Amino acid sequence: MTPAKNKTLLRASGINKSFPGVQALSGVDFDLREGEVHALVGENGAGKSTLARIIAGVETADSPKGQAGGMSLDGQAYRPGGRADAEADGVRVVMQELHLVANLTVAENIFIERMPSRFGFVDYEKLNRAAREIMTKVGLGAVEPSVAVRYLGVGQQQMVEIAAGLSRRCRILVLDEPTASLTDNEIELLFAQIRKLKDEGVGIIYISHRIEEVIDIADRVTVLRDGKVIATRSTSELSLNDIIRMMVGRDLEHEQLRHAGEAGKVALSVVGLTLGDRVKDVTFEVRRGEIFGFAGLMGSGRTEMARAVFGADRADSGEIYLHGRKEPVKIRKPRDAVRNGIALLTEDRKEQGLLLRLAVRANISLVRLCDVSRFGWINISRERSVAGRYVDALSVRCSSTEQTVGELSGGNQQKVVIAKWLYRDSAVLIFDEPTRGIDVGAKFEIYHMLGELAEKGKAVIVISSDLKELMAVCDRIGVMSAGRLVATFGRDEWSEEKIMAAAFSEYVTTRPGSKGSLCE
Amino acid sequence: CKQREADKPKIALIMKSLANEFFKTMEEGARSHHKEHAGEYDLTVVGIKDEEDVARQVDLVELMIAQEVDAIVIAPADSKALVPVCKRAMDAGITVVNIDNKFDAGVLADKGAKIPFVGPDNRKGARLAGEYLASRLRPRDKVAIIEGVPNAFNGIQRTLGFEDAMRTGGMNIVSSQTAYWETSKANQVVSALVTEYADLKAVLCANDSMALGAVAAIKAAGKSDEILVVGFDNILAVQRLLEEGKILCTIDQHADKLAIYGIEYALEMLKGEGTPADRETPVDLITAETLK
Amino acid sequence: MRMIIEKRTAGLPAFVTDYLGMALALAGLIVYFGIKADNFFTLTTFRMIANQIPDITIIAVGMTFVLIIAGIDLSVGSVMALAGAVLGVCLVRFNLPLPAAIAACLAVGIVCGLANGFVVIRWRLPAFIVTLGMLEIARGGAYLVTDSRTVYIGGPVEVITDTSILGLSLPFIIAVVIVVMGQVVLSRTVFGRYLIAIGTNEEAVRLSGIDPAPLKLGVFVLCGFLTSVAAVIHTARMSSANPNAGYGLELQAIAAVVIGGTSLMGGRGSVVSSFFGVLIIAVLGTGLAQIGAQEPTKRLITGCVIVAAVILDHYRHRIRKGGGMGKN
Amino acid sequence: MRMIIEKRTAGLPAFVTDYLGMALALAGLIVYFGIKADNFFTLTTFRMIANQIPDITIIAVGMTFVLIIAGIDLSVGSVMALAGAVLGVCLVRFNLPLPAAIAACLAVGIVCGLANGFVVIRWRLPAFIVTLGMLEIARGGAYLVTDSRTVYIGGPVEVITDTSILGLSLPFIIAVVIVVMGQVVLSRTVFGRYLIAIGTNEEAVRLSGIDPAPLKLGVFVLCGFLTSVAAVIHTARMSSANPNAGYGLELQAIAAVVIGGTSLMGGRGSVVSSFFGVLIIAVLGTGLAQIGAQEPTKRLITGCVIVAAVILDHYRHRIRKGGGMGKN
Ligand SMILES: Nc1ncnc2c1ncn2[C@@H]1O[C@H](COP(=O)(O)OP(=O)(O)OP(=O)(O)O)[C@@H](O)[C@H]1O
Ligand SMILES: Nc1ncnc2c1ncn2[C@@H]1O[C@H](COP(=O)(O)OP(=O)(O)OP(=O)(O)O)[C@@H](O)[C@H]1O
Ligand SMILES: [Mg+2]
Ligand SMILES: [Mg+2]
Repeated sequence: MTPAKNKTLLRASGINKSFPGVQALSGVDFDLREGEVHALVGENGAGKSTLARIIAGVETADSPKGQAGGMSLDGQAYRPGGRADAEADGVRVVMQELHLVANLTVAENIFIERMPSRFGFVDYEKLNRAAREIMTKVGLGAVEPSVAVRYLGVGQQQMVEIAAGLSRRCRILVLDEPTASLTDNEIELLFAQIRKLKDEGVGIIYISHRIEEVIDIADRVTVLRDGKVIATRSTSELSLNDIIRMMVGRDLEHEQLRHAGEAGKVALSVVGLTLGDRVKDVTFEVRRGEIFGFAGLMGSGRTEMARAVFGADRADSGEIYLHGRKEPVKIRKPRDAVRNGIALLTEDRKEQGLLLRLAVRANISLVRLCDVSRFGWINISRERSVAGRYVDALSVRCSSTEQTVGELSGGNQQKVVIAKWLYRDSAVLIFDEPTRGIDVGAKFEIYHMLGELAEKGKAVIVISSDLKELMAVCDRIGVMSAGRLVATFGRDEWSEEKIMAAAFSEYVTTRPGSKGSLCE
Repeated sequence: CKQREADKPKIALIMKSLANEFFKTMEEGARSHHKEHAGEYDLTVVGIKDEEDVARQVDLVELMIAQEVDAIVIAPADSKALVPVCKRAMDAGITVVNIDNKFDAGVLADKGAKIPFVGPDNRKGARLAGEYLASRLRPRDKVAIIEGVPNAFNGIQRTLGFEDAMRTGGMNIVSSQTAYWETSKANQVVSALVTEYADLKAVLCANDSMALGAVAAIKAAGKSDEILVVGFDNILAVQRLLEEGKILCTIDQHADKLAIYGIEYALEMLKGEGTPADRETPVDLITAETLK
Repeated sequence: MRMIIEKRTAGLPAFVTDYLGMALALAGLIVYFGIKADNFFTLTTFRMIANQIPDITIIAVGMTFVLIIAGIDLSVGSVMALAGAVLGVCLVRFNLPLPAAIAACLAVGIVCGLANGFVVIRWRLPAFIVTLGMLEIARGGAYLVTDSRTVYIGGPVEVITDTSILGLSLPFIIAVVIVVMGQVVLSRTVFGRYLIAIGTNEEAVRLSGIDPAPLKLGVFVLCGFLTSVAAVIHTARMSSANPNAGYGLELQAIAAVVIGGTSLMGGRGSVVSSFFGVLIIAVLGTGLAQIGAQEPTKRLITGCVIVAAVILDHYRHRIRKGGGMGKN
Repeated sequence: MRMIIEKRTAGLPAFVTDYLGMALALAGLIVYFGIKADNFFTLTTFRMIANQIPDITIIAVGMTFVLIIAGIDLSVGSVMALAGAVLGVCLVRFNLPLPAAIAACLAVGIVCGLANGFVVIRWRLPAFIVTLGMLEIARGGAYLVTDSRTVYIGGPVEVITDTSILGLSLPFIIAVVIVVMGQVVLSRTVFGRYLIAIGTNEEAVRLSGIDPAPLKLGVFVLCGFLTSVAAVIHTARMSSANPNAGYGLELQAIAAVVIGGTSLMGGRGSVVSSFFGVLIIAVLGTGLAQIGAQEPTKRLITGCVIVAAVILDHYRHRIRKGGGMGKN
C-alpha cells in the first residue's frame, strides 16, 4: 500500500517555533511523499496545527542563526512568505478553526480567491455550477450554493471548508482535523475523495484525534509530543494502542468507562419542544445520575434542540420541567436556564463560548464571578487560584492562567470552555460536541469527568457526532432525524446499525430535495 | 396661513442660524411686526442650522423660488456664495433685499445684480466699541482680539473695526485668534492668552457669546479687575455683566429692527417706490451707563 | 445582503422587501408634507430636491463602501472643502481651464483618500481616529488654500450645473449613474464581493490568500475620489469655493447610509438603500422648511425620524428573516 | 486589558509601559510648547488647564465605558447642553435652590441615557445612529428650554467653581475622583469585568447565562449621568447656560478616549488612558493658543498630533506584546 519508491514531495528538517512562553515545535523532521496520506497525531498542544500552519505558509518557523533548519519542496528550498505563496507552489491547507466569510455564499466561499469572472463581474452561473459539483462530492448536495454560509451549522461549515480545500488543484493538501464535527456518513465521503487525490499523486497531511480513522486512511503516522517528533512509522506496523502509547507516553488504562452513578429522580423533562421546522415535537426525560446521549446526522437539529432548552433561541412551543416539579419553568433567556441550574456547552467555541481576547482566568470565572468576588469586588488572587485548579484538573496546556485564550491550541480552548461550566456546577449539563478537537488522552479524561458528574447526581446530556463515543459513555441514546426524536435506546438495546437506521428514518420518508435531505 | 389672498404679497425672511440668539431676536421682531401688519403681507421665516451651513441656505432660497414668494429678505451666511441664487430669484421676478451681512460688491457686479442692502456697518460698530475701550487704556497696552468664524464677512468686518480703533489708540494687539463664535472655545483661547500675556489689558470679542467665555476665563485667572472685555450684539445674557462691569461695552445693532427694516423696504419696493439703494441702520454703543 | 439570502426570502421578491421599509418611510414623509405645506407636492419641489442632493448622494456612496469594509471616513466634509478650494483657486487665481482645475480637484480627493487608507492599513489603526485627524488637517488645508475667504468663481464653474439632459441636471445624472454603478460593483463584481468579505471576516479573507490591504486602500481612495467629485458639483452649485463647506457633512452622510440599513460593523450594505437614506433626509429638510418649522422643532423631528427609520428597518429585517440570530 | 495581561509584560512594570506612550507624547508637547511660548511652563498654565478639563474628562470617562461595550455615544455634547439648560432655567427662571436645580439637571442626563440605552437594546440598533438621533433631539430640547438664548446665571452657580480644597478646584477634584473610580470599577469589579466581556463577545456572555441588556443599559445611563455632571461643572465654569454648548464635543471626547488606546471595537480600554488623551488634547489646544498659531496651522497640527498619538500607541503595543494578532 505504501509505494516506497514514490519520490519525496516535501521535506522539513529541524523546524523550530516558539511563542511567548511556549516552545511549540523543536527540531521537527518531517517528510511527505507523492500519493501518500501522512497522519500527524499527538495530544492537544503537541504542535500539530503549528506544523501544518508553517507548511502552509500561514506562519513562519523560527530561524535561529547558524542552523540549517528549513523545508524543501521537490528538492528546492521552500520558504513560503504567506498562504498565497504556498498555494502558488501547490500547497493547500484546510485549517482547524473555521475561516469562512459568513456573509458570502457557500459557492463564493469555496472559490473565494478565484471566482470565475468576466470583466470583473462574477459569473454566478459558472460559480454555482462548479460549487455544486464539488459540494455533491463531499456530501453537501442538499445545500444551495447560493445560501449564505452563516445559515449553516458548524458541521456543514466544516464541510464547506473541506470542499474549498478539495476544489483546488494542488500537490500537497493539509487537512487539520477535518472530521472533528462530522458524522460517519460524511467521513466516508471525505475518505473517498482523499483516496482519489492519492491516486492522482497528491500528498496529504492528515491531522486527527480519531485514531481509528488514522489507521484507516493513513499510510504513515508521525507522532508529536511536546513539540518533538516521537516517531514516524508506517501504519501497517502499528496498532491503535501503539499509537496512543506513543502520543500519551504511557498506556491508557482501558478500564470500564461506565460510571457507577444510579439513575435517580427525573431532573429534566422536555415536552413537545418545537422550533420552526428544525426541532419538531421533541419529548424526553433525563434523570439525575444519568448520561443521555443525542445521536443523529449532521443538521438533524440536535444543536437547535439544545439551544431551545437553554433559552438561547426562543422555542415556538413546548414545556420544560425541572426536578419533577408540576409547574414548567419559564426559560426565555440563557440567564433563566443558568439560574435554574442548566448549563450548555456550545458547539462553536470561538463564536459562542469564549472571550478570545481575554485571559484563561477571566473565561473560567465568567459564569460564576460572584464566587470570586465580595460586594462586587473581584478577588483576583482567588480568581487565579480557582482558574488554576481547573487548568490543572483538565490539564489545559497554557503558560499561565493569564494567557489569552485565543493563543491556546484548539483542544485546549475546548477544555477552557468545559472548565468554565464545571465551575458553574449546574444540576443539568448539556454538552454539545464536548470532545470536538480533543486528543484521545484528554477524551478519556473527559469521559471520566462526565461519569463523575453523573455519579455526583447531575443529569448530563451529550450531543456528539462520534457514535462510538456516545455508545461508550451514555446510559441511553436518543436519535434525532430531521428535527424529530425518532428513537431512544437503552444500553442493552442499541447497536450501531439500529442507531444509524433511526438517524436516516425521517429523511427516507420526507420528500427528496427538502431541507436536510440527504439525497445524492 | 393656508389660504392666501391674491393681493397680499408673500415675503420670505431667510436668516442664518435660528439657534443664534441674534437671529432669534431678529425673528421675533419680524413676527411681531407681521402680527401688527397681518393685513399687508404674509411672512415665512426660515433659517439654517449653523452659520457654516451655506449650502442649506442656498437650498432655502431655491425653495422660496419654488414657493413663488414675492420678496425675499435675506441675511446671507456667505456674502459671495448666495449671490448667484439670489440673482436667480430676481430673474424669477422676486424682489430681494439683503440685510445684516452685505453681499460682496465684486460678485454682485459679476452677476450684474443690484441688491439693496439694509443693515448696520459692522466695522463702524466695532470701531465704536474699540474707541470706547481705547479711552480706558493707555498706548502700548496689550490687547487681544477673538474673531468669529474665519470667512464670515461680518466677523471679518468687526475684527477690522477693532483693529482700526486699537491702531489709532496705539495699543499693542498681541494676538488675534478665532473662537468660532463659541463660548467654550473662546474660554479656552482667552485662558491661554491670559496666561501667556500676564499684563494683558483687554480682550475684544467679535460677539457676546465669546465675550461670556472670555469673562469666565478671566475670572478663573483671578484677573477680573485687570482685564477689560468688549463684546458685540448686546444679547440678553450680557446685560447683567455690563451692570456688574465684567463686560465694558457691547454694540447693539438692533436685531429686532433689522428684519423689520428689510421687510418694510421690500414692501416699498414691491409697491414700486424708489430705486434700490442701500440703507444703513444704526449701531449703538451699550455700556453700563446707557443701560440705566 | 440582498443577493446573499435571496433564496431564503419567502413570498415577496427580494427587491421589493429590500427597499420596502425605506420606500414606506419616504412615502410617509411625502404624504405628510404634501398635506401640511401648500406647495410641497409639486414638480418644482422635486426638481429642487434633485438639484440639492447630488453632492451628498455621491459622498454617501463612498461612505457606504467604507462602512462595508468596517471602516469609516469622518474626513469627507473637510476633504470636500479642500478639494473645492483647490478647484476654486486653480480657476480664479491661476486661471487654469476647467478640465485642468477639475483634475487638480480630483487629485486632492485621491491623495487624501490614499493618506487615510495608508495610515489605517500600515499601522492597523482604527479608521475613526485616522480620518478624524484628516478632518482637521484637510480643514486646515482648505483655510490655507483659500486664505480663509470664500473664493467666488461664477461662470467658469456654473457650466456644470447649467448643463442639463432631458430636463435633468448633469450633477443629478452623474449622481444616479454613480449610485447604479456602485450598487452593481458591490453586488456583482469580484471587487465588491471581496469588500463584503473583508467587512465580514478580514482574517478569513487574508487566510484565503487574498491580500486585503490593496482592496482596503482602494476603498479609501474611492471614497476620497467620490468626495472630490462631490466637491466639483458642490462648488458649481455654490458658484464659489467656501473653506467652511461640508461642515458636519460626515455625520449627515453616515446617518443617511445607516438609515439605509448599512451596518457600521461592516459586511452588509447597499448603495441604493443609502440613496433612499439621502432622499429621506433631504425630503425631511425641505418639508420642515416649507412648513416653516422652528429650529427646536426641526431638530426634535429630525432626531425622531432618524431613529424611527432604523427601527422600521429593524422590523423589515424581522419580516424577511423571521427573527433569529443577528449580532447587530 | 491592563489587568488581564499583566503577567506578559517583560521587564518594565505594567503600569509604566501602559501609560508610557501617552506620557511620552504629553511630555513631548509640554517641552515643545515650553520652548516655543514664553509662559507655557508655569504653574498658572497648569492650574488653568486643570480648570478647563473637568467637564470633558468626566464625559470621556462615560465615553470610555460606552466604547468598551462596543457602543458609542454621539449625543454627549447635546445632552450636556440640555442638562445645562435645565440647570440654568431652574435657577434663573424658577428660582430653585442649587441642589434642586442640580438634581433636575442630573435627572435629564439619566433620562437621556436611559432613552439611548433602551432604544439600542430593545431594537438591537447600532448605538451610532440612535445617539445621533438623540444628538438632534437633545439639541432641539436645549433650544426649547432656553428659548434659544444664553441664560446668564452668575453667582448661584459659581459657588461650585469657587470652592477649592488644598488649592485644587472642586470640579477638578470631582473629575479626578471619577477617573479613579472609573478605572477601579473597570478593572476590579464584577460589573467592569462583565462590560469588558460584553465588548469582547456579547453572544458568549449571553450564552454564559448573563443577561447583557441591563448591563448595557447601565452603561448608557452611566454615560448620560456623567454627561450631566459635566454639564453642572461646565455651566458653573461659564456662569451661564448656553444652548449651543458642547457643539462637536462628541468627536472631541471620542478622540481623547481613542488616543488613550481604548478600542472602538469594544472589549479593551482604560479610563486613566482616556484621561491622558484628554490632557494631550487640552495641552495642545492651550499651547497652540499661547503661541498664537493661526487657524489653519492649528487645524493641521491638531490633526497630525491625533494621528501621531495613535501611531505611537501602536508601537507601544508592539513593544509589550512582541507583535501578533490584533484585528484592528
Ligand atoms: N499564536 C500563539 N501564541 C501563543 N502560543 C501559541 C500560539 N499558537 C499556538 N500556540 C501554542 O503552541 C502550542 C502548540 O499549538 P498547536 O495549535 O500546534 O497544537 P495542536 O497540536 O494543533 O493541538 P490541538 O490538538 O489542540 O489542536 C500550544 O501550546 C499553543 O498554546
Ligand atoms: N439560524 C438558522 N437559520 C436557518 N437554518 C438554520 C439555522 N441554524 C441551523 N439551521 C439549520 O437547521 C438544521 C439543524 O441544525 P443543527 O445545527 O441543530 O443540527 P445538528 O444536528 O446539531 O448538526 P450540526 O452537526 O450541523 O451541528 C440544519 O439544517 C441547519 O442548517
Ligand atoms: Mg490543532
Ligand atoms: Mg450540532
